[in-house]
Amino acid sequence: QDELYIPLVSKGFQHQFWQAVQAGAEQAAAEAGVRITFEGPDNETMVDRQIDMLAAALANNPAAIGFAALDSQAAIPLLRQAHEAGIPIVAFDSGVDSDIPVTTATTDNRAAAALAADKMAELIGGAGKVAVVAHDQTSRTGIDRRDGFLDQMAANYPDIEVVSVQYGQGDQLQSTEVAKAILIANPDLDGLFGTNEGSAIGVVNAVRELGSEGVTIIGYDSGKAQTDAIREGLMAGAITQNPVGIGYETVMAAVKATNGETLPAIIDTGFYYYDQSNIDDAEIQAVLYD
Amino acid sequence: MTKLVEMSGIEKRFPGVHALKNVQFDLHSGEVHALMGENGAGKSTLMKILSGVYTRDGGTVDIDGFDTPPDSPRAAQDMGIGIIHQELSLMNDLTAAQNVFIGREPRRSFGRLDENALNTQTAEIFASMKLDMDPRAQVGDQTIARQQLIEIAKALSYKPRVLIMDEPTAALNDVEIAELFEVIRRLKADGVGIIYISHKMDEIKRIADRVTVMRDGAWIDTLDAAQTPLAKIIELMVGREVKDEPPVIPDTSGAETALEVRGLRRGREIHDVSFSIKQGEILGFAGLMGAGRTEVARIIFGADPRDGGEILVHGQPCNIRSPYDAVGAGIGYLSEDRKHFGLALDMTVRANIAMAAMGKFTSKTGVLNEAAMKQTADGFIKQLGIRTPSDLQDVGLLSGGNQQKVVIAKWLLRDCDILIFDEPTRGIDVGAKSEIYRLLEDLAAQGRAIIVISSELPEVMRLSHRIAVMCEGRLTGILPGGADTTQEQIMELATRREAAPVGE
Amino acid sequence: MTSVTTQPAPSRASKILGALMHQRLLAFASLIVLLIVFSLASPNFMQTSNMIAILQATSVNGVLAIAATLVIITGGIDLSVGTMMTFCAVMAGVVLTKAGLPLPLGVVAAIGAGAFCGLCSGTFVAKLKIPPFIATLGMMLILKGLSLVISGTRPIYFNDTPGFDLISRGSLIGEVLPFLPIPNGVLILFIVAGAASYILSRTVLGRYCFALGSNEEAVRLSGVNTDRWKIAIYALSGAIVGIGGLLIASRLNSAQPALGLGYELEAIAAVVIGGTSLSGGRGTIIGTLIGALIMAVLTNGLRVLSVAQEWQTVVTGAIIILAVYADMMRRRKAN
Amino acid sequence: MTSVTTQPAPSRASKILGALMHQRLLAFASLIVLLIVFSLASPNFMQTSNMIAILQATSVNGVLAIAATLVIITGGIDLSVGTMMTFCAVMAGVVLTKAGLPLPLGVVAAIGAGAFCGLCSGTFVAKLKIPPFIATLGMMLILKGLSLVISGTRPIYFNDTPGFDLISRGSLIGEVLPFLPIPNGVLILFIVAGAASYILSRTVLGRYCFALGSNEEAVRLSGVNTDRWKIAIYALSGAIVGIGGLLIASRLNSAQPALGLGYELEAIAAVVIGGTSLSGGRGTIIGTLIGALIMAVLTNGLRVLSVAQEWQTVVTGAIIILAVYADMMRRRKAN
Ligand SMILES: Nc1ncnc2c1ncn2[C@@H]1O[C@H](COP(=O)(O)OP(=O)(O)OP(=O)(O)O)[C@@H](O)[C@H]1O
Ligand SMILES: Nc1ncnc2c1ncn2[C@@H]1O[C@H](COP(=O)(O)OP(=O)(O)OP(=O)(O)O)[C@@H](O)[C@H]1O
Ligand SMILES: O[C@@H]1[C@@H](O)[C@H](O)OC[C@H]1O
Ligand SMILES: [Mg+2]
Ligand SMILES: [Mg+2]
Repeated sequence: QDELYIPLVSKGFQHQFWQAVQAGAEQAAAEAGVRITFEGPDNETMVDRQIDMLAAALANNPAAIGFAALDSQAAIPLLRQAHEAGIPIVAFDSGVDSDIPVTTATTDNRAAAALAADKMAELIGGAGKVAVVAHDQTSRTGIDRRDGFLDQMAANYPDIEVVSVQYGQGDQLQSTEVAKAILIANPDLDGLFGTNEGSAIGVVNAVRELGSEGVTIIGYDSGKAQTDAIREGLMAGAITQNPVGIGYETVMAAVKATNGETLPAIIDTGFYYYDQSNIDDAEIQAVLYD
Repeated sequence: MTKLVEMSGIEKRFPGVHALKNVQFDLHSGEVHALMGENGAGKSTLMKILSGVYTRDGGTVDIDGFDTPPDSPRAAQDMGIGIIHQELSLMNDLTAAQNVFIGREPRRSFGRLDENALNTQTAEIFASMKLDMDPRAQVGDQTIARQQLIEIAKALSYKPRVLIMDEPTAALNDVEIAELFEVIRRLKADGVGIIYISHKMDEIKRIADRVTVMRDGAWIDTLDAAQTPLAKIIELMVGREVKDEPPVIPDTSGAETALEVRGLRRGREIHDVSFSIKQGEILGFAGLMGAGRTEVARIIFGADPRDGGEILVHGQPCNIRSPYDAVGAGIGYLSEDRKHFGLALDMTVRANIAMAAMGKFTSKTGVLNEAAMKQTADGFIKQLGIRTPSDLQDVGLLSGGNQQKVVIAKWLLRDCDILIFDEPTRGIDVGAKSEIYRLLEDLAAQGRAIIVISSELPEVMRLSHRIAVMCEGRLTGILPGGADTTQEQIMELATRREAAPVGE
Repeated sequence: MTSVTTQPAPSRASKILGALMHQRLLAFASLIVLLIVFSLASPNFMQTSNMIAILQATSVNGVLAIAATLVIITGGIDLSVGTMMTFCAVMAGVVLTKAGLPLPLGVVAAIGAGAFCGLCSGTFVAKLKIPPFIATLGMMLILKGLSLVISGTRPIYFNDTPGFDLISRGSLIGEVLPFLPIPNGVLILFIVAGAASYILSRTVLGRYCFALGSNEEAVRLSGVNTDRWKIAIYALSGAIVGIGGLLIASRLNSAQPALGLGYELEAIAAVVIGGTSLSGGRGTIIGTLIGALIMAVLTNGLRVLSVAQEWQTVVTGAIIILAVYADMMRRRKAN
Repeated sequence: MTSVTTQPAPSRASKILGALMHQRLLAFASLIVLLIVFSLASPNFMQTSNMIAILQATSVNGVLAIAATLVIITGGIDLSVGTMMTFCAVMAGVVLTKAGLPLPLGVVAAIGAGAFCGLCSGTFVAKLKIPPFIATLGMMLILKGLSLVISGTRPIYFNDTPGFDLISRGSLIGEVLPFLPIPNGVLILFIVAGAASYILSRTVLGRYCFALGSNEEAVRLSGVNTDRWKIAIYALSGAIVGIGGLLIASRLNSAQPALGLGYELEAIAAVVIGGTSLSGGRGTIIGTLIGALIMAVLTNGLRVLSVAQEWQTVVTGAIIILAVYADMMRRRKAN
């Protein structure tokens, strides 16, 4: 029992994104010689299930906890309990509205989605109709990416009209059907933004199945289907975060916290826009996963 | 004597069936008015109209003291009309007492139940019927006969002015029937009017004051019971004279043994039952309610597991562990409970008849030959006089007796070497009964071994070449068939509580 | 089929207790086995704090499962318990946070909203003769959507309603017995269970639950207004779901409008693991409680053991099948 | 209760067609009404490309619903169709991508895996007497976990199996009739529907499906080996789920191991909307197809109209209830 135990409670575990976070975390764990576990609920609505996971994590007397809150307020009593027990909390992915976490390793999703909007505007020539296939209506990342994109469009591109925002739960098949319906309802659509891996692939599938032409697709995250689509030219480009980095930094920060080191309030793990031109750059390759 | 009920010009149609045509019926207080007719004549339908289950398509119903006829079961109850339905309609998961008082539970404040009152009051009713049953007993665990008695208790608990009994004794034994008649006499004396439906002809003479005969949905005649000979009633019902001659008992001493059972045991129900039956023989099983005849049959058929004993078919030991094994060994079993164990009620007549003999209609690739199935079904419909608009009618929509005929057809078609019939004529009219007796005799004549379990002693005596009698899970004796064996001899064995050496 | 397990013994408390001991002790078996196995496997499992965490994790699902039990005993099914719970939480949020009314009114709003939703489902089933599966599937979707509409697709926080979080998180017991800090949520679960059990075994409403599930037509032919009773049962079930809504809202100190989908299956699973038959007519609240506890212990135990999450799922599936199989065997033997 | 709709007409093709026309035309009513309403509401709705999109959206759910129909007619339920579909897709992935075997073996692997899973569920239900709800709930979880384990929690792509995506996306019909580019996925759906319909109405297996659902004990006491038939039906249903797995894998050109949860409810909903009774004994494949189409049209139509997501859900719930209500009315009138 000498080995430090650091459980990570995330927002999910089946998505490739979370698998990449887990991979980064495991890498750090190996380097630092600590034991980690990685867990998350089936989908991002299950706030109370995540709380149960946090409670089970606390039961195992951890040295520190990594936590990606589905709802930051809901978890506060448990976080307080951990705090009182002297267990440091490292927030990752999205922050927690509280001063309990010693640091937060995250992507600025709003800024990232705004970048996607800029790229979209550039590619369709600053005017036209676009639509969004988002992964979730209520989760933090879903809201931030949707609003980051919409706000940027509204603020800077008056000639671009966002004709529809619909949600496919990040499920590839559902997102495909959603994107198809949008394409059919808007035959003159110029661009589609998919806010995570499943949504982006759904958009690609829809365009492929309908044989639509002249639609600029911007995605989010990576994964083989998405990188393939970019190489093929079907997808113009995508935002990628640095999930491996998020996982890695989270565990490293947790280890430091147990050693009493002070940490910066935010560890920005960054995001990148990638397309055919830079997809093979080392810097980009390092943050892609498939 | 007040006139409690007056129905006239009653009409009722179902899809494809004109069930009631201009029917009339009336009932006085303090009388037992028997309603007779073949299976499917419309008796139950008429009674369902009177008790608010069905709405009539035409005609008038006058209930003494009320302006309008009942339009729901509840309304009928409020008018003092109680009914014991032909098909049991109990809640199997509830206790006897809970069933009896459903809808009228003794309550305390805030909808709380007074379970004690419920049980005591039920116990009182049971006692008045001389029925020995725990009010807390689960209904689903009871035999059909005992469920029937619970239904009767339920109807009595309403203290009705008009009591409709639709084949209350179909599942009962002589002893219980006698008790029931005692209850009926008391009710009569209290001025209750009773409508009595039964296919057991002798009962009419015993309790009916008047008899109304129906045929094909029409009223035929209303007669004084005491003054009309049974033969006349039967003729009015069937439209022809029914002759039923007891057969000559064949000599099967030289025949091969078809089935032998040795030392059959199961839990506390069945103890050391041994008997054998030869090809061409009809072995009747008599006994009081709960004697264990059904249980023996179910064990032989593999429907229930056995704790001990051997079953030999044609001299070969046979390890029967499921009905599938039994049928494979050439044993068929017609259950006493057609609704639960005999029929798929929402399937067609055709599908039900073919159910046990599907192999006959299946090609190598598993495709069904519907044409052949239809032909077969039509054949049985004709032979057994099953009253149905077509072989594609759902069995659940047939009258009770006609449903029973479908089950019989199913087993006739399967053509087993050894056939066990448990209450085969339950709810079957006189005319069809003699047809079924004839069929059973034909089967025996073809060399099949037939076991008939029946609560009707005359039926057992009429059919059996030998009569096995059971009491409390033991086989207490086997008597020869024919005119020499008396009811008293059978009853003596049926009540012999100690195991006696089996004389064979 | 055993009769004894399905209908609670009808007489005095001692008798009930005796019967429980006798019949349910063995049904507890799977639960006990799980507890022992996990205790042996991890020293951290059998801590007071973890036991309390398990109980608390049971509270919401347990309350929903109790609500579902009532409907299932009538032979119906309720797919809407999950999203109805959320809807009730949102209604409490509207009353307390948006309208700023006092706490008791929020409680009334949640329970009332549940009762009303149940009334609607019940009416669809009883009067319009829509199969319960469809009626409650429709309700599930309608309520899911309405929760989002009413809340404006964002959580409603109860920060301005002091004491709201104590409904589930406070500990009345802990104030009296400091060594037993059982949260109120758990207390409420047991109170609801006790009340539901009482209603099922001792009142007319309970009687008709079983009767309807056993043979609805027979009940109708006995002159009972089956429609009215059925609607009442669905409404009661809805009110209990409303309590579940309060519990989850209090636990999360917010009404999360997107939550709830998938909770119905878990609730129904607890009911069926607890021995209630989906074809109606038989069932007990205590069984449902045990079913909910089995699920919570399983989930928590596998987590405490740090079993990889994909294997957690496999093991949970296998153990659910095994637990029910063991229960079937026990009952068959008992006969 | 009507008898006519439940048991497929047993004689010649023309008769069947006649009966279909007669009985089902009206059941189509809700579907037709929906189509008309959406066409009027949006000019983009009634395009060939959108009709094909709707059909394609029906294909996976339709196939799963057909599989579920068989089990539901026996009086069972199958909660595992969604994750079993995924499991079959993963098995195809293992055979084709990881082992690099030729395409037909991948097809066999998916269908075989489904049949095997069905066989397991069927055995749990028939031999171990575990209620179908629990047996298939357990299978649902087991298969969900196993899909993740086997795939290593990552999608398996079929890029190295040329032609795999054509299973669902290619169009054999389109090659012959260029103006009718109906994707193979839809063709497969209709072939599966035709085959299942034939099996149900014309073969012993189908007959026992209905018989088991109608009165299993009576069938057993007719000397039928009910266990064996039940297992066979679950296995057949599983094999059909395997086809569903192929369809979705081909459409996504990958096996997504995390997909599948929630698909079971949608499939069962299609079955029940299509008039199959959850208590068994009655049901038709054509009804299920219509049910699946109603759901797909509804979803697609509301999306084409760009109705806000939360209202989409509300409207879907309400229309499901309404459609079934209309169908109940029609049937009651028909009697
Ligand atoms: N709900 C129904 N739908 C269609 N046909 C029906 C229905 N109920 C009864 N019938 C038909 O009406 C006729 C009369 O049936 P009824 O049950 O009244 O006969 P019964 O005289 O009681 O016969 P039994 O002696 O066999 O009980 C029968 O042909 C029966 O098939
Ligand atoms: N009066 C009773 N009291 C208790 N148990 C009974 C009674 N009657 C039947 N049983 C139950 O049924 C078992 C045997 O009944 P079974 O149905 O085999 O008898 P049966 O001779 O066919 O009589 P029945 O005329 O009722 O069909 C008994 O061992 C018992 O379990
Ligand atoms: O895929 C999503 C990922 O991109 C985001 O960062 O977190 C939520 C996930 O669903
Ligand atoms: Mg009758
Ligand atoms: Mg008997």
